[in-house]
Amino acid sequence: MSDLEAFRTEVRDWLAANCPEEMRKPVRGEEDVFWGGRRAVFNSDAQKQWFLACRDKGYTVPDWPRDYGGAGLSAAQAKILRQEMSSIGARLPLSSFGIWMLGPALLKFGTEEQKKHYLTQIARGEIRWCQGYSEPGSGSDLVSMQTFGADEGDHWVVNGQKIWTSYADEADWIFCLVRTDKSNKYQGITFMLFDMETAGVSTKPILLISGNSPFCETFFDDVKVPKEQHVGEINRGWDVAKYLLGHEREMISGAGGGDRTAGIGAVIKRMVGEIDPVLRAQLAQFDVDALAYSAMGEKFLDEVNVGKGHPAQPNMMKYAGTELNKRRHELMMAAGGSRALEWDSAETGGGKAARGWLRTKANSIEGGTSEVMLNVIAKRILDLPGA
Amino acid sequence: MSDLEAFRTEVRDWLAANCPEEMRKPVRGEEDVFWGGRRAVFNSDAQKQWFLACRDKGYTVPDWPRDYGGAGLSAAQAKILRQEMSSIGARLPLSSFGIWMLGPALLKFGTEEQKKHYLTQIARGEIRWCQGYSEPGSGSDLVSMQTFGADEGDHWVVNGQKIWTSYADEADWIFCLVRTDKSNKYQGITFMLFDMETAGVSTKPILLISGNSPFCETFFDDVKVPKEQHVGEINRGWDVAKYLLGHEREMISGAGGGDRTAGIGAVIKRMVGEIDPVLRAQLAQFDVDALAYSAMGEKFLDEVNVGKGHPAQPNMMKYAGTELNKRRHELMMAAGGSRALEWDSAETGGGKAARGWLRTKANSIEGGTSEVMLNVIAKRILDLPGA
Amino acid sequence: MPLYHDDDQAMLADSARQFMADEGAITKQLRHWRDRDCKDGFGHGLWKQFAEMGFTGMLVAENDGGLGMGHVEAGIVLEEIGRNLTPSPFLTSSVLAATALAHGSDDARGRWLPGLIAGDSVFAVAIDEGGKHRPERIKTRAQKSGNGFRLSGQKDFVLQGASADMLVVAARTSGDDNDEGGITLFAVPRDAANMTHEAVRLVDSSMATHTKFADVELDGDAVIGEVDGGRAVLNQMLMAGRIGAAAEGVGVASGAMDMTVDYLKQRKQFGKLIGEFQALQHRAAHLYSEVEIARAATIKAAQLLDAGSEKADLMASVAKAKVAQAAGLAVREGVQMHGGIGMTDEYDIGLFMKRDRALQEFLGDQYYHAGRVAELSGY
Amino acid sequence: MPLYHDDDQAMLADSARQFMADEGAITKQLRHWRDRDCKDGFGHGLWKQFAEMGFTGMLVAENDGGLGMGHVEAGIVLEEIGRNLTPSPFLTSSVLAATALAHGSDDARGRWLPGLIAGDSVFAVAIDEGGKHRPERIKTRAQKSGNGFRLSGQKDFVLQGASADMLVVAARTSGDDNDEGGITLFAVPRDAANMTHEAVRLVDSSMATHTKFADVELDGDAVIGEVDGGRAVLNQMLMAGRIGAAAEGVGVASGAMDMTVDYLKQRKQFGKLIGEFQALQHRAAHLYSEVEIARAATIKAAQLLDAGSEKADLMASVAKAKVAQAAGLAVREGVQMHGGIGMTDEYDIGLFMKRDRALQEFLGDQYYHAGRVAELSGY
Repeated sequence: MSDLEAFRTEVRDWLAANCPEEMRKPVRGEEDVFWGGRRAVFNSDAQKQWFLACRDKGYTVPDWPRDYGGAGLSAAQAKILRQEMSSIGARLPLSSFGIWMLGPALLKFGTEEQKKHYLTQIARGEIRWCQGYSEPGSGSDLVSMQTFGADEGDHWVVNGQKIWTSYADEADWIFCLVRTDKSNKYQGITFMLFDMETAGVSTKPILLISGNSPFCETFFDDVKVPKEQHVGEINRGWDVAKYLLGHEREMISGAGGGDRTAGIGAVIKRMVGEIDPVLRAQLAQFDVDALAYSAMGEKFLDEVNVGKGHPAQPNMMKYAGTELNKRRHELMMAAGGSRALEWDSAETGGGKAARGWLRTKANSIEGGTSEVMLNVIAKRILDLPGA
Repeated sequence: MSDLEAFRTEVRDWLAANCPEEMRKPVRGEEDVFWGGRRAVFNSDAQKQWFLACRDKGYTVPDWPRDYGGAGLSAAQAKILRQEMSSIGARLPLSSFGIWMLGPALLKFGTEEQKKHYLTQIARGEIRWCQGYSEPGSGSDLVSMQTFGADEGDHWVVNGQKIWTSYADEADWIFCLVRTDKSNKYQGITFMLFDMETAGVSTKPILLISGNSPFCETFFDDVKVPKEQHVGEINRGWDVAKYLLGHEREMISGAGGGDRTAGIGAVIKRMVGEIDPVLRAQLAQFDVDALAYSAMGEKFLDEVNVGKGHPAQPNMMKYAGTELNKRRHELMMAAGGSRALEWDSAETGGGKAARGWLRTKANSIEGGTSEVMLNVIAKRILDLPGA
Repeated sequence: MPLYHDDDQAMLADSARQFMADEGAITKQLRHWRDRDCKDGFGHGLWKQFAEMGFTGMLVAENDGGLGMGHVEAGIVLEEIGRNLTPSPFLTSSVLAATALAHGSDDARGRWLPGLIAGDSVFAVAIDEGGKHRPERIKTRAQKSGNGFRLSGQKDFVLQGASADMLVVAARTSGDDNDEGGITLFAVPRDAANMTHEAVRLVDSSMATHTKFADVELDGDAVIGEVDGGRAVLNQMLMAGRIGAAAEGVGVASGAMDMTVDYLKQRKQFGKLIGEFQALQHRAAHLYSEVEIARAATIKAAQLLDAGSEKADLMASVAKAKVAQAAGLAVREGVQMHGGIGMTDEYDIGLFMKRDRALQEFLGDQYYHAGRVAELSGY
Repeated sequence: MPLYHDDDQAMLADSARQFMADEGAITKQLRHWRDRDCKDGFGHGLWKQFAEMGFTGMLVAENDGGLGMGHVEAGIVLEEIGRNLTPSPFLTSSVLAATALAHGSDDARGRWLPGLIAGDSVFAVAIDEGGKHRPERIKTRAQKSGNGFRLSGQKDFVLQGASADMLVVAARTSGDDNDEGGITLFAVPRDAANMTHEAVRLVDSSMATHTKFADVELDGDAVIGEVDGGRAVLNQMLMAGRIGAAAEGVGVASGAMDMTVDYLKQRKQFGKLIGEFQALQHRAAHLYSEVEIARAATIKAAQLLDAGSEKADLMASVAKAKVAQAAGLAVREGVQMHGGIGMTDEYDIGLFMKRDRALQEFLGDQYYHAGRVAELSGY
């Protein structure tokens, strides 16, 4: 324990010295999030300073090995870092699908060469990744995937279309599921990596009900992908994808949970001053659920760190976390009243409350719908028949 | 309208003259309900007086024809009678599965002779009926019914077992589904009527979690049933049963609805004085639902009276009404606190609150489970595929 | 009166349904004006058509040139408005302001009602102060000044405030902020000096204003009803408006539900129509049940209001709260069951979600009204 | 500390699970004593076995002859108690009274703790007055009288009141009913004069009393902790008791859920196992999620209490409220999914429903604790 306590002191000192005051304030919106990549632009000096400090310390990916740009922290150390960052409200230095999704898959399935190359790029925020899974007409049903890579010897030629690719228009590379064997419906899919600047790749943003366009349609028209750019075995991409989906679910469930899932009643009280008694009761019951879920998030991460817990548990976290987050925003809209309805007024930061509320409605759809999560829990955890 | 207003005045006068004060107080429990039958005992002079007055006026079954013991009221007149009885809190003069279930089926499917005979007995409270539908192992799934009536020329010989027969141990006659053709799984069932005193009929009460035994197992051992004692066509009993189930659902939904579904918040306030703010909010939201459901009950009956409304609407009423009633009792238990937990103390009338609460849990199981109701709504009202 | 539509009402429902589906359709009205960033949030041409249909003056007394119909009838039109998300000033003008003006002087009625009936005028009501509906507390003040009044204060969530020819303003002429009495209603014409509108577009593309009154001078004849005696008329307006908003909400809920049930019958996943999945079937069936019950509560409330029953106030809150629950469920289930495409601007289901949110908030949300049910019930 | 069981805790969980499944099983304990109309509602033999297992004194300090374990460990035992509906005085004696006695004098600890540890003594706590848990208001009064006190008032929902060797009574020694201060805790022995118990059987077959104190004379050494300073100890007891009740509730929820999921895999309807119906699958999966979250909240609360964190109080209310929700859902879904047989006394699922109801109520229901979360959060 004293080693860990020494580590805690070290972390505290390091944070005190390296995390700028500005980076300790709550994120106000997408503009405060740093995603890295070739076209990355810092929106403040503080953001840049904080990112560089973390990058150099390996704290963009604290528990990855040092060889791949991480800090090589143990599970216990990583938890301490998380706790200390949370206690000063430190922002994430780098948000990245590379860290949350591709990275864990590469750590498990990648060759040594791939790890060195791609993981280091990810850790250093050099390449921004997007994910190509869903296709039009095959929302939750990945088995019906049509995008095809024709085998041309040392490369594939990929044709097809993906949908719901988050930030495809801002990403540098894509990790993508491509059918490489039409004779096998459930297998025959390969997990490929390629540059979004490859000839034949184009993207088109999808306008959402929130008025924003975080997702794209992505088109592949005779896209050449070298054979070495696949992860795991050829025609066994489904194993990689499933593993990765688990991590995506952890990440999305984090959106409604983690240490940030404090109660909202107190925040709303400060914001609006007076709360209707029936609404207050709703907030109180929400806070019960949110604080309980927060404990679950901690328990879940603790168990993940030591390999305990059911392997399908991320599905439960994703389900509960996203449903909670939707409810949180419903209540925030109710508390905000008519002011929160405003769509583009300056006073509301251009309709931040309303747009944020609408955005949360996708939480229980993207990365596997709530219905799919419940199916998985029923089948894999409860072992119900025919599920 | 003036005819109806004249009728309203007449009803008011009649009620003033004939409904004893004691019969205007809320029913406190099973002992205040009069079920009629051969072994009927009145528990007060007032109960007797009220029953006889209604019986003689045809008000036990106001909208049945006068020839069968009713008062021959029109739909509009029947509604006025209901409203006026409700406004003084008049108790039902006669509770009867004959009125709620068998009667409507006989009115539709019975021969003239059957109507005259059985309906008049029902209207006058002379015969108490029970229902034999469910069998062990075939809860919601009536198709798998096993009780068999062997054709012996002028009579059947019935063998088998029924379960969940309400008050079978107190009933005089039973209306019962019996398989008469084993070759046809979905048809081949006949709707029979017979005396519970027939040789070979025996009953055994089922002890429930409420500590009461309103239901029985009922056994048939070579029971002789004359051929004329069936309703509808032989082997077409399912049509009668389905029609009757609709009426049963109306009745059960009435348990959570009808004019009696006033709010509970005010009652609880008078009872306990002080209400916790979060519980108050729950009661308020319950009252919203209860008062809205009460309007739905009125609309439903108005529509039934003129043949409007979807034929599967009773399923919706049954579903919503029984779920509401369960919630009502959950809230009453919460409001009552530790006092309401008492199981046999004199102060709680022998655990009336707790036993009543447990009893309501059967509401969404008996007469078709909530799940079956939702299936029916999905299929017959929403026309969803494969439902 | 039975709780279903009589023959006349059924005819009205048919023609309103046909008219709104044709002329008030989403592409023709809501998307049309929204995509053009229309400053009114609705089309004046449609408003004239409303007049031709006889909708604008349906609640106005026959003596005043209207049709003298009741709130059940207004609810029939509003349900169709809701089903088609038709943007119009019907609720604020023909329900709320018309209810107020029914208590106005001969002069006031003569001045304002003909324009309403003809579909030439648009009215707004200025009741709320702050983000939440709390009409029990009114701070905006009108002080006696010569023969008239000087009005000061701010009103929020004034739907159609900037495009209205006249605003019905609830102001305090005596007493303290939270007093029951001391309220007076004023008909404030659009050209009143010292009245400024900050117009904001809302999530459902409708327009509202934060309206400031900085010593707005009003003649004595701007008063609707009695000086200091406006609370009763205000309560009458609130009942009418809440029941009207509930009726519109029933339409929004029904429209969202129908669109979703249709989708369940078309969309395939895992080789099956998604409507075959029992989990979705049960949720859809539960939703149906909630929407039916909400509609019954709304019709009942409208009947009670038309009958002048003292129970109308309680039932108005029941209806508003129940509809908010049911419609909220309808749009949430609608978007979720549509999956990804439900999140896109291209599909209409999201528009139902947006409209529902604004309508929920108007004249009190479900929490406010549940609380009111408790208070009116004495607990 | 990680939020899962360390090796020692996992060992304890294994042995508690085995022991309770064998010795504390429903047929062997709950049904056995219930069907014999047992006046204590539990078996003293089992209580002795609890002592042999080291459970009775697990929270008692090692200096006092106990095991000096924490509330995480007590929660492990309580979860197994809950899972088997094992009737015992563990929660009132080994958790609540033991927490109070930890603040007692050497004499008090010496007098009472050995009997507890040996499984010879049973303790009750008398906190509630009236039907609902409202420990903020204490009316029962103890007046100075010579060297001691005279106790007057009534306590309700005193679990095991009639069979207890000693009752920990929270009484007011100064101030007004609603004052925070002025509370004193007393250890009242069973043979105290002028104390009368009205014993009532509860829905879950446990026994409680309405206990009246009519000038009960107490020595000065009956005081636990400081005179007028009992609130802090009472709060400590409440946290321990609430978290303990939550842990037991997690067991009740898990037991009901497991039994129901098993049933879904056995029962056929319409030619299919009912567990194949997706609507039931989704409801079962949701239930699983709720129960898991409730368990995490409970372990977290216990850890915070063991660590002496000031957040323990908030988290105790979170856990109590969350477990009440989850367990309530588990037993309601359990009975409904069992269908008709779930309503019969013959099947155990109804016993879970009954136990849950009593446990929900003990030391504050979900509404009380949700309200408390709001208050502690400052709104």
